[in-house]
Amino acid sequence: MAVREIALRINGRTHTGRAEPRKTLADFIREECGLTGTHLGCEHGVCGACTILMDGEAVRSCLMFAVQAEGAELMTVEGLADGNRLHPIQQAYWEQHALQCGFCTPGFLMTTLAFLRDTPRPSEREIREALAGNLCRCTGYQNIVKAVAAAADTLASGAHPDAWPAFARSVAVPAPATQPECASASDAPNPPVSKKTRAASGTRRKGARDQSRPAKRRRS
Amino acid sequence: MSTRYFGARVTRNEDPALLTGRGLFVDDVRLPGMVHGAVLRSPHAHARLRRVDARRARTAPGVLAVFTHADLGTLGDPLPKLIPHPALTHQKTQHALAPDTVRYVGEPVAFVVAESRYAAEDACDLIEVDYTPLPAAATLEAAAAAGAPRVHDDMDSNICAHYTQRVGDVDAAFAQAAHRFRERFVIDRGASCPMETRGVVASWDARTRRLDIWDSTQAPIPIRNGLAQMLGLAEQDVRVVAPDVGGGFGPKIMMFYPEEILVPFAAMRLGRAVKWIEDRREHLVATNQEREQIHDAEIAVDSDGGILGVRTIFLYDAGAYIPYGLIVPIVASTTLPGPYRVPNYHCEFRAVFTNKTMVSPYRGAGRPHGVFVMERLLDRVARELRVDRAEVRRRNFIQPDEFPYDVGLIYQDNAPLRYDSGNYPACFDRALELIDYSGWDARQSTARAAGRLLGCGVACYVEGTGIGPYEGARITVEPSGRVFVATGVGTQGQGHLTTFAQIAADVLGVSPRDVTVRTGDTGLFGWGTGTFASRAATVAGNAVALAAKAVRDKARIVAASLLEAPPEEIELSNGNAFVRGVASRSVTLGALARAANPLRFAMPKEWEGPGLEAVRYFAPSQGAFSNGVHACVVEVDAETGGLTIERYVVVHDCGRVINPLILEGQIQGGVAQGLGGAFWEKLAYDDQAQPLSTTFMDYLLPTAAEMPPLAIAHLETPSPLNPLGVKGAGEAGVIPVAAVVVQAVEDALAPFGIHITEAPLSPSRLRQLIVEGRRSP
Amino acid sequence: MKLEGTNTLAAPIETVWKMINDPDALRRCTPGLKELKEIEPDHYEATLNVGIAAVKGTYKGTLTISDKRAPSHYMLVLEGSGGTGFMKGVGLVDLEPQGEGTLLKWTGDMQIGGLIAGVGQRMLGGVGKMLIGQFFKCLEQHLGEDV
Amino acid sequence: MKPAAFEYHAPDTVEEALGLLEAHGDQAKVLAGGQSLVPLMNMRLARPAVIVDINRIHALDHLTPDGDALRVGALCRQRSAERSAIVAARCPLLHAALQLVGHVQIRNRGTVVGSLAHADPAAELTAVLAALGGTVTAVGPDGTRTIPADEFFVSYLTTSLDPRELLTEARFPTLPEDAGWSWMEIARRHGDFALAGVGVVLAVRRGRIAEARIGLTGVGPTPMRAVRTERALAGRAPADALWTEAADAVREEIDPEGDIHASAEYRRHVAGVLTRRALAEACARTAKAA
Repeated sequence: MAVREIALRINGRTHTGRAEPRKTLADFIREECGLTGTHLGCEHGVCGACTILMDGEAVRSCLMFAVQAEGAELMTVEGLADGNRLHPIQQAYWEQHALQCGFCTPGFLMTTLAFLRDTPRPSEREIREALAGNLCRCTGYQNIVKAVAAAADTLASGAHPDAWPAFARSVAVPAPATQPECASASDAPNPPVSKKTRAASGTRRKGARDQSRPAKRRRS
Repeated sequence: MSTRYFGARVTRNEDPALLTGRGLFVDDVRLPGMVHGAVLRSPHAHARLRRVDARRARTAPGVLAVFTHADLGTLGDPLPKLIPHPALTHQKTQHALAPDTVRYVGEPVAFVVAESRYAAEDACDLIEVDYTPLPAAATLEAAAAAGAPRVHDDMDSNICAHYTQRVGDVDAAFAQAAHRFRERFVIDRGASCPMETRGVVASWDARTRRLDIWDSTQAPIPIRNGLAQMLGLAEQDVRVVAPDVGGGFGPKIMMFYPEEILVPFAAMRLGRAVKWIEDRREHLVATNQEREQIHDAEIAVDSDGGILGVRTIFLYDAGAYIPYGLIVPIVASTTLPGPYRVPNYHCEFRAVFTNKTMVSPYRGAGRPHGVFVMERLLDRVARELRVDRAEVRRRNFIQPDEFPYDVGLIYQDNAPLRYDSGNYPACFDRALELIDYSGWDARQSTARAAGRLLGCGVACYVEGTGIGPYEGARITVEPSGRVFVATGVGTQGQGHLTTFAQIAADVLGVSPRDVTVRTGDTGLFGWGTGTFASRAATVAGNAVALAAKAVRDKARIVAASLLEAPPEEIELSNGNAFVRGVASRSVTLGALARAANPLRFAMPKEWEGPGLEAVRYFAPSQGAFSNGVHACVVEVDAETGGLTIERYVVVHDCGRVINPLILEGQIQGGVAQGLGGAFWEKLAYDDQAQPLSTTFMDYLLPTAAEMPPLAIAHLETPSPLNPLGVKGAGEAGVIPVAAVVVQAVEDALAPFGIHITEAPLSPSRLRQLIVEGRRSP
Repeated sequence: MKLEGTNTLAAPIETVWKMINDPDALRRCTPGLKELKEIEPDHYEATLNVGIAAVKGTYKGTLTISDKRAPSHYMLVLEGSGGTGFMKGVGLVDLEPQGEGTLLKWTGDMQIGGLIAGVGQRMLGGVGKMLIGQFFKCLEQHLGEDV
Repeated sequence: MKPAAFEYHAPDTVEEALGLLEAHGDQAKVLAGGQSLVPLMNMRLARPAVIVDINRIHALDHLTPDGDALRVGALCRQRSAERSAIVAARCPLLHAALQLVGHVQIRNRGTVVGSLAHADPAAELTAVLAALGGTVTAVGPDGTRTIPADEFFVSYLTTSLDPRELLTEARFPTLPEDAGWSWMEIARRHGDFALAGVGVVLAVRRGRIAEARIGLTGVGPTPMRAVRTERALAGRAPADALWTEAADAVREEIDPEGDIHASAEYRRHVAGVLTRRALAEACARTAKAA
């Protein structure tokens, strides 16, 4: 079968491996890139354990093929903490006892990251609906909801300007906290949104880590 | 002993790794040259295997081997009978691979090993199997009936066990009772669905003849012992590790699932590390399920609603085989009386084979059934006698001064069912207070006037926990001063790495952060049975406490010689040993550990052995009995059958609480699973026993959007049965949920006069009940 | 899964009877039928590729006609198995004259097992009906052309 | 649960894509968001020999107001449409339905047009297109054609699209300024496929119903418009009694199937309930609009 070289940008680093086109993004991230924090709980797009960020948006990595992700900026749970310093969202999950077996947790964390970027001051209802695409069998969700609310407070305090690494920034939504629920630039006719705002988001942040430079779309 | 950490809301030691993607689950294990397995499973609920032709599959690209029953030798014999019972007359177990007959959809037929899981699944498609379909025993009732298709043709029916327990004289009690009420209760199938499915990795070293296994099991030690025996290896040469396990809830303890044999077998045969990870569709047919029971129950009460007798005769769906024995129906029978005085009691069940996935304990393990029956019977009594449902319960509670209370039955651990301690009325009153029961009637009628249908439910339970036989722990203080605790019970998210650390930390005067707890690795601790029946904290927790005390005593003896003071004057705190009252005369725990392991000169006889290390075991004479009360308020949309759970409260007594944070988490998770089983989760099968809900699109786990806010309160009635005074809490959350939700829904729909005797419910089913309720006069 | 229905066909009962016993008609009208090889009268080897849109499975099996009571009744059994599971359809067909035409009553019992049953339940019933509907619609057309 | 092997192509232009579809016919499957297709492939229910991934055809990634309609390109993600101010303002029915399509992770990847092409009988967007009387644009070997919703949806997961054709966009007519609207559905859980769903557009002029559009999902092989009910409403004066009448009319008009989650009777019943509630809500909104 047609095995090919695939290069992915994950957490600001380039990972390369060889795989058939049918290899799912989740399997590639786990097996070829050795990033096993992204888990597989159902492989049909319901449980959310494999949630990662692609160009800043939460997606199911079990419902994509690795070859499709070439040229995109990916972020997995491994990209969340800064060395040994937990991300405020991870810290909140810890303090609120928002995980038990921890298998679903990476997916919840990535969903939370994108959610709080787009909805900095969520209501409990908004939190519960934002989390409804991730299944947890241990916690009954109560402490996860508390953790997301707590993380929202911490982040809103502005104490963590670097809470969204470059590869966690949406190409569809300009700045995080500054402009919560903005209209998608995709109202404009083609040429496509993604490129425009990608360029924008690339230049906007001076001094951001070099990964913040927009990734050029590679041909596959 | 000081209780600085015992009882505190200590955040968990296990979390930093899990939060940063550095956990190690079985699927994260990677070994050089590792290859991947896939299981070909029967699409038929019942069929003869005429032919399994794997020739094409064996030559497919990337395929190393395809194994069928013929290849297994003695490993192809029926799998072990786990827990025998005199009443279990036909304890059928399955084979690792089916030899000639398949008896449920999902039964393994062949095992493929290939370079990738993708290639292995390709090869499964190439295996040609000729089946001759046989009639299936699809429903519990039909399977139990005379003339039903027989799941095992060497039996003359599908009944594999018939067991009765009696207390007092039930017939006499019913004869003289003022009122008798009879009901039929049906509880359907559910699945535990941990987010991590099952998985096994095996690696065989032919030179050292050592077998290493990673298995997402709740019982690594029995797995090791069983495998060593089956494979003819020394137990010391087989290491089974249950690393981070992504939820268990019961079905991850089986001894043995076929794959737990097939993967090691393949690894030894091929000389390659082999990994098999169950996918979700497999999980919903090949991992044990639970919950299906049909009870014909009857209650006899006096004119005040005082219980005179209860009788239940029920059918228990065992699935196609019954390796795990009669635990679930026995637990259902013995949980039924709950916190109430039931002077005369008759429980009788038949365990029935059906052509469905096997049944073994899933969180609750029969307790939800017993509680559902008892609480629904009491609701019926309240309605018929026009007595408030809370009052009926209050009148029948066992009182605080009646402990120990002998129920008169034999429990699942073969010991008499004797409640050790509790305060049932206090628990009940606290729950009514939290749900504002006194103001309920007013609130309900106001809501009804406004066209809203609100309902309230309240249900009680007693949970048998902390049964034997034993668990143990080894505690070692390293020269660094760090404390290591090794124990045999595995952990699947319950927070043992933290609760056990708290227990040890208090005794040794260190912080829980300085205590590393290692569980589930037979290489580190080889004695124990497993994590089940809410027993880890009680049984292993007390073993940890005993071992810690032994280490403390040794530390005092060693410190005494270094600090020139009598041992009894040595105290441990902040990682130091010091002479009472003279903080300056101190030595660190690490220094003691080094001193206790001298390189030269004679070692004092009273040290007994080197190092600061001790191993201790705890073996309870019987289980400890937790109890609790759940109450909830629901709103039902009568037009759509939609259900909103507005508020849910739990008042719970599991003796002394080690860590409220973790305990509440256990209860919250249990309630969510209970609510799933009450309204969302149902394993549907068609009339040929074909499973119809083998994806998460059709098997509906509740999400954050469905779950209600939960209020939890604790009472602490210590158990006299163990030094820590603790009881188990693992299953508490799930037990009365179906009972309490159904009661609340019935209460909300009272204007339609409907009567609910089943779980789970659904919007569609509720509408049907409403329509029927309207029709019936 | 039990299904049933009736169709009114614009032809005399003998013609209809002849047609529903005609291998060509069965070949043309059985949904997804790729191959129909007559082993002996009323007994065929069949290869089907049935399903909807991208969700199709190939089934190898047999088609048999039995319990014949010309010109008014027979039983048709279609069995097959393949990668996505197995299927067995048993159809009872009864014809009775209705004016110029013929009333065709059928009752079917469809068993579907394996993968497709486990994950496709939401649409299975509807799709089953649809396929059987196609079968009889096709017969009608066929009839139209013959008459 | 791993997909079977396939040949993978990721063309950059519509022309390349059409060439591939022409070459491979029904052996090929178009991959856009993949949120419906890939699960089927992972389960090996779908085993396309060839995948034509259109995600690199950036020309299809647009959402464009065009007179009295919104043109939604085949690569426009559901989430972009959901976030779009213009969709919210001019096609609120679509905006409301979008929020109930799966979960945010699904909508971030799933496309509006892909959902139409997949034609799930319980999907939201198909019913919106039906209710609004929208169209889809298909490009194929014989050129471009515009297909009205009621001709596009044929049956379960089945459309009138030819295997060699590519859907390039969908047109969702915008609502009249004074129209009210409502989307209502019942699902077992938040984000699940609807057991039944109803989209309503209502225009009331001079106290009479000038226009009523009712699109339903989950109650048949395809999304459907309750045409007879719509006709029965036209020219009548809005009133609760009328909505109840409409509910019964809709129950007459549909023929739902049952499954393990809900009986056919249930679906028929709640379709009526939802219709009544949606009409009432839409009517209230017309009041606001006016």
